Amino acid sequence: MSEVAAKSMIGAGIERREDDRLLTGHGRYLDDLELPGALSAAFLRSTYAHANVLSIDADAARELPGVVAVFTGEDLAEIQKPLAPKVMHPQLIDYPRLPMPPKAVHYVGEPIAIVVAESRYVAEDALELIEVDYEELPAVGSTAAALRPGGPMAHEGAETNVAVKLSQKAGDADKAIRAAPHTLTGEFFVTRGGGHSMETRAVAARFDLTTEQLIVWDTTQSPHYARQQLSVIYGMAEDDIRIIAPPDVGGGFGPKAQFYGEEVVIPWVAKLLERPVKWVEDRSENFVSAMMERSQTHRIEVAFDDDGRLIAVRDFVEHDQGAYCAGLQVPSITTSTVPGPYHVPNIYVELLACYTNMVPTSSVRGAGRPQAVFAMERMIDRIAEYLDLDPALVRERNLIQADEFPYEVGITFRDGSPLTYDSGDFPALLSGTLERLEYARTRAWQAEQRERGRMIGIGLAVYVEGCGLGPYEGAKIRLTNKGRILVTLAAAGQGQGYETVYAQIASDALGLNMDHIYVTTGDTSKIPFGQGTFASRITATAGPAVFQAAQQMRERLLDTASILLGCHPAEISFIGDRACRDGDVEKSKTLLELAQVANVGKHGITLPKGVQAGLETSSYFAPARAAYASGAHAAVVEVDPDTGGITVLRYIIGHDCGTVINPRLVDGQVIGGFAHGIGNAMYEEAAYDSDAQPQAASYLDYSLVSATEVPSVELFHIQTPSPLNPLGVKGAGEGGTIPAPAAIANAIEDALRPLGARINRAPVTPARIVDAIQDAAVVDQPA
Amino acid sequence: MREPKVNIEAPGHLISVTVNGSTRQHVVDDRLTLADFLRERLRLTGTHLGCEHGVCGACTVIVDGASVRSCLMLAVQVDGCDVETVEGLSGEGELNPLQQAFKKNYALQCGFCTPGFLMTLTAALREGPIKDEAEARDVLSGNICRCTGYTGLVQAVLDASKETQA
Amino acid sequence: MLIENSFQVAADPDQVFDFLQDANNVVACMPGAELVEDLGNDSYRGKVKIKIGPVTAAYTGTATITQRDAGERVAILLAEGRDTKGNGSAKATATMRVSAGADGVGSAVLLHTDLSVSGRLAQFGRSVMADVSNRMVGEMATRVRDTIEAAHQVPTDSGAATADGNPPGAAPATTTAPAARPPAGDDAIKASSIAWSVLAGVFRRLFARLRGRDVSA
Amino acid sequence: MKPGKFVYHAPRELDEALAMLHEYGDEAKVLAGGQSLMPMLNFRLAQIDHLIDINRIEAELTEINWAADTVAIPALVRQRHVERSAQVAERLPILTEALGQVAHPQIRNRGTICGSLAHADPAAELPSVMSVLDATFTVASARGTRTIPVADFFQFHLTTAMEPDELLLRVRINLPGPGTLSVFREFATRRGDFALAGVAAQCQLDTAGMVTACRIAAAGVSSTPQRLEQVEDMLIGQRLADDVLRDAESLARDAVDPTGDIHASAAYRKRLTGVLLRRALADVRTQREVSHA
Repeated sequence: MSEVAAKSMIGAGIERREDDRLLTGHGRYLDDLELPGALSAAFLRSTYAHANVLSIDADAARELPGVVAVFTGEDLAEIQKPLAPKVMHPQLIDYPRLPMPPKAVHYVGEPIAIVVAESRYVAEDALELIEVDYEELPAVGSTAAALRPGGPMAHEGAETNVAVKLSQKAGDADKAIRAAPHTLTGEFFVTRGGGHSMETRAVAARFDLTTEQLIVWDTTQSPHYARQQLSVIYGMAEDDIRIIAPPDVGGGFGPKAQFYGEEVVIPWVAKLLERPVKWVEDRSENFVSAMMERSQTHRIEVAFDDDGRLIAVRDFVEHDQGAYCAGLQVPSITTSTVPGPYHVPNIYVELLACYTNMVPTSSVRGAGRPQAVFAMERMIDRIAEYLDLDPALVRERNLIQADEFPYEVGITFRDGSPLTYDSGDFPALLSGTLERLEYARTRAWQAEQRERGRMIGIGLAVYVEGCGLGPYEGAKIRLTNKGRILVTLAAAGQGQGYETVYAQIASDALGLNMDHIYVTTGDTSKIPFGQGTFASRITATAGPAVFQAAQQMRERLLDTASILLGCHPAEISFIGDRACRDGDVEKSKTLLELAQVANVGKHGITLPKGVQAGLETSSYFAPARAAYASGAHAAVVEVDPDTGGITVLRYIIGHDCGTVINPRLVDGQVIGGFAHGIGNAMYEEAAYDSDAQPQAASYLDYSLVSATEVPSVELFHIQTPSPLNPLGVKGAGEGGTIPAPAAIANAIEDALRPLGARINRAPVTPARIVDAIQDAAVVDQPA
Repeated sequence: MREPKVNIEAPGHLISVTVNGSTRQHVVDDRLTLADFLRERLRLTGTHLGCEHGVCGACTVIVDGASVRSCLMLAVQVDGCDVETVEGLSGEGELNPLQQAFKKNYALQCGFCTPGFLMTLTAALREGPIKDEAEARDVLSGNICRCTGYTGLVQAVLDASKETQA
Repeated sequence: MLIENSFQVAADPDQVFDFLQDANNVVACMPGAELVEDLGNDSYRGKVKIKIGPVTAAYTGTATITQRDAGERVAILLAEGRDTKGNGSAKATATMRVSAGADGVGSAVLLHTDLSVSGRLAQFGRSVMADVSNRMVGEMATRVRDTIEAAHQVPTDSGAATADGNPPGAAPATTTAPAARPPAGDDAIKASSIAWSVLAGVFRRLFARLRGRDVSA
Repeated sequence: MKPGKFVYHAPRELDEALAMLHEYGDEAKVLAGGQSLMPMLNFRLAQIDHLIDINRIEAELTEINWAADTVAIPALVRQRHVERSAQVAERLPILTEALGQVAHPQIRNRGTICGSLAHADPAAELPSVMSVLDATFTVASARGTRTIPVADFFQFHLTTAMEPDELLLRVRINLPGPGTLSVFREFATRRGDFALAGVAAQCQLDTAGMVTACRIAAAGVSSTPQRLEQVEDMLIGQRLADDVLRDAESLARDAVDPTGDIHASAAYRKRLTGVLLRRALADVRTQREVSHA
């Protein structure tokens, strides 16, 4: 234990507190919980993408020994209430997403019955005995099919598959495009992809008959949101529902931030059966029921002058909302991400969110941003090609400059505030990236290699990421009766190292060594209000909340100690766990002693004069608006034109997330996000066929990247602190992901430039590269 | 013409297996997987199930010295075998050199895949040193991590290799 | 998924068309398939078992001849079936057209099948399913030809497979499907499908009782 | 993803296993390494009533048997064991090379050579390698044993010439003579994945560098491994010059008729087969240059 109070833990790359238990097999994930007498649940899921459910015969399943109960949607009619979209729009045509719909199914994987049994093995046996009589209906397997005139409707009786049209406007893009000296159009498609946390979703619940309280363990990223939803659906008081996100959750990446039917059904069934019930989604289910994202088509037009300066951007987007609208956060973020780090005087973005008969979509690491960046950054490269300019130069000419902040883009962000970049230095990010790449030399080397027949390409992508969203996040700090500082967060972690990071922040604000501070998260009974971990928001919301609550706690501790030591608070400082007068350990009170006085007290005895009872503080931090992180990526790739094989030779990331609390953890977030981005760029594709049947429902068909696919990354940070919070922090979890598909696709198209092959789709796979080369060859042939 | 054969009565199988050095005897059902046996029956919950089809590697354990997917073996198959799981890696509460290398290099975030990586690497490092980054990536390629991007893992392998071969 | 298949039969087109009009005949030629019940109105209840190595799927359902035109010798069959373990379904629309064979000798049969599969088999290896469907149709075509030719005892020059001494079912000479497998495999499919010859519901309950005696794991 | 119910059997004697197979036939499956069967059971794609685990059979099924000019790999030899065998690397380098590309070490630690062959996945590495090695398969049943040449063994996706009551006892390979050169080339999306296409080639070259014998097989482009006989015929009597390689490439491309899927179009797989063959033959040429250097 250090004898000197830490000076600054913010910025220190210290080891994580979580690691010892995780490295020894003593993590506490949901499926590890001891729940004596717990039953196992399994869901029967629709095998049709769109069908009416005429009848369900579960008699045989109920008779199977070991089966405790089988419920269909109709059996649980009382909880068949719509799971509301998280982000709404007044014009949204909404179809109720029911926990377990009794009448009709709208995607393969939608739950229609639940078996509760003594073991998961038996529960799965019983699923095979349930007979469902479906009336198959035509299904919508893509946004193109959704928008095809006269095509099938994802919901019976609908007049359109368009859920809502969102648009953004600044200036007059139509007029500017008409008048511009040059315009280019492009059409880009990004396919569906998933979160694929290594731990799947899971819910366990127990109804306490004595207190009539429902305890729900849930791998959710948003425990308070889940509680609020359950309270509405069950008609129970929030205080009678306790949601606990287990101490260890095996990754989230977005899908676990959503609210699902299973989360409604499991606790209710536990209540009905008066037995604990546990459901752990298996990977098969995860493939067809956890929300996905990404699928968008962009038809983008850019107008620019002779120097490549942007005059206008007009982008028409088709967004795959899936079978139901779980929220409009993703399409909304897409529309505001298009202009990126550039001066764009005239902007028009129009997005059609379309219903399809596929798993509903919602945020997955990156959340609507990678698609917008893909469209915009690809067009910047096309402008450079058209004008025969260097793509780095075109970017430089268009970047918003460091002295222009706060910068108003002229459109609106998804948090409802005007899209206003708070801080940043985009030119420094780009030039830093180019410097590390030794850009001029690399371009020369590329040309030289091209002469020798090697297809080398360089791709750049610059982006701005809205993050740190509101409305607020909270923290409570208490001096425990054992003399330790307990920081309680509403947010639930999924492996980001909250126990370490928030102790670091609290340590700085308290002026106390981290050894005396510990952190708990994700339990609605420990802190009344919270929002959840999503949109790279926690550091920028919970961070300041912890910081402020810790500052208050420091004052309280100093006040208490100064009264007991008979001095002014300013004379107190901490040495170890001692509050010392004038730095003298002989004249000090330990934290335990302070707790004894102010918290424990002496039974019936008046507190010392001036001492305030109860050393507890709390703070809820509500940012004025979103913060904006930013970054620049550069990729150098080699393409084998024969096989389409792609080798990433170098990858450089310049990243700015404001103040860095723990550089090691931020690096981990960025590089981890980058691996996901590499997956989106070259591997991951949640393919569906035209009947909306999933085609990639196992890891044999859905390619997650392993260590051999992820290249080494050269990462650097610049720090432009956000003025929107006292720590100056922004989000870090998605910046590695967002521009990676764009940078890789730009690099591949650059490599193929002598062949004129076009890359218009992510992921870029070897087969698509070779097919694109063939297409280019056909086009080039004289008529 | 034959009636379909179905399980008339499954009496279960008595198995005796050494797990992390101690011998355990259990009656197991025919179809119980090794992973579920370790997790549910022995309550060694450090072995995780990530995909149950042999791709993600989270359930990797060591059986008779070889790293294997415990989701692709039956409990009854390890009768008489020596099984090692993540819980057996460090005695006396001290992290072993491999575990320390993981911690030092930030080779884990959510920790769910970590036990599988540790067991894969434990078996691999017993066979000899892992010399360079390419070899490290190859050894790691049978396990999936969704959080770290593998950079820390690669460094941890190289560090641990140096440490254990020293 | 579209499967196109054509084959020559050394028999008169009307005879061939008549043969194909009888569902019993068709089903007898389809590997792993059997009729369970005649529902009247050209509608039948039946089952099909598919076995690809360890992967098995059994479908029960109905087949209906939805359209027939004796003049044009065209018939359309709609078959819909559900996996007996609830793991999905299959639906096929098969259009059969019988015309005079090349040079006016025998008949040419054109089979156009539109198959859609849902559920687990659809999710695992659509391309394998395409090969399997092709193979099934190809095998059926071979058997149809062999059966008709055997019945009409016409020595054939188009039915090379039966003429060259290969066992029936092997190497159909003129179908576009991949080579069918020798009789061992066919028998395996058949044996299994016979074993499944109990009405689905009854079977399931029996299954449940037998399997359910021991609850463990 | 828990397997359906089955009765597990662990016979100690081969005869016992064969008797069980005889009794249960189609309702039984043999469990060797289980690395293909177990995922299918977990997905409930495969549902069986009897699982016959041959790992406890005390007969000599775990050792590679070397003879003067043949080698036999019995049913329980793990892939990892073969991969690491110095003798295999020396006498059958193509097998070592191909095994290094089969999934991942954890899978190869359990997976057996014979199990992979009996599983007969046409996209897998080993069936095409056995095709060029002209392997013979010894299958046993209560009715006796018989041998099946590789050309007849693989019948369709996951389907072999084995009857339901038969077990693949061993695969026997004639050891290539001196001067035989071989290559296995595949292209997969990720390390350890099933290949989008693969090519196994084995050639004998005379002192002048002329091809005197050769066998070539493609993986992943048909419902079985596909011998490319047209290419073999063309190569005989030729030197492996660049134009010959290009001819071989285009012949191979035209010889295969793969199915397109979500991973790659049929056209791509055709091209890839040609490219892989050209590169395999170039490797053969390089091997020869090295050995004659």
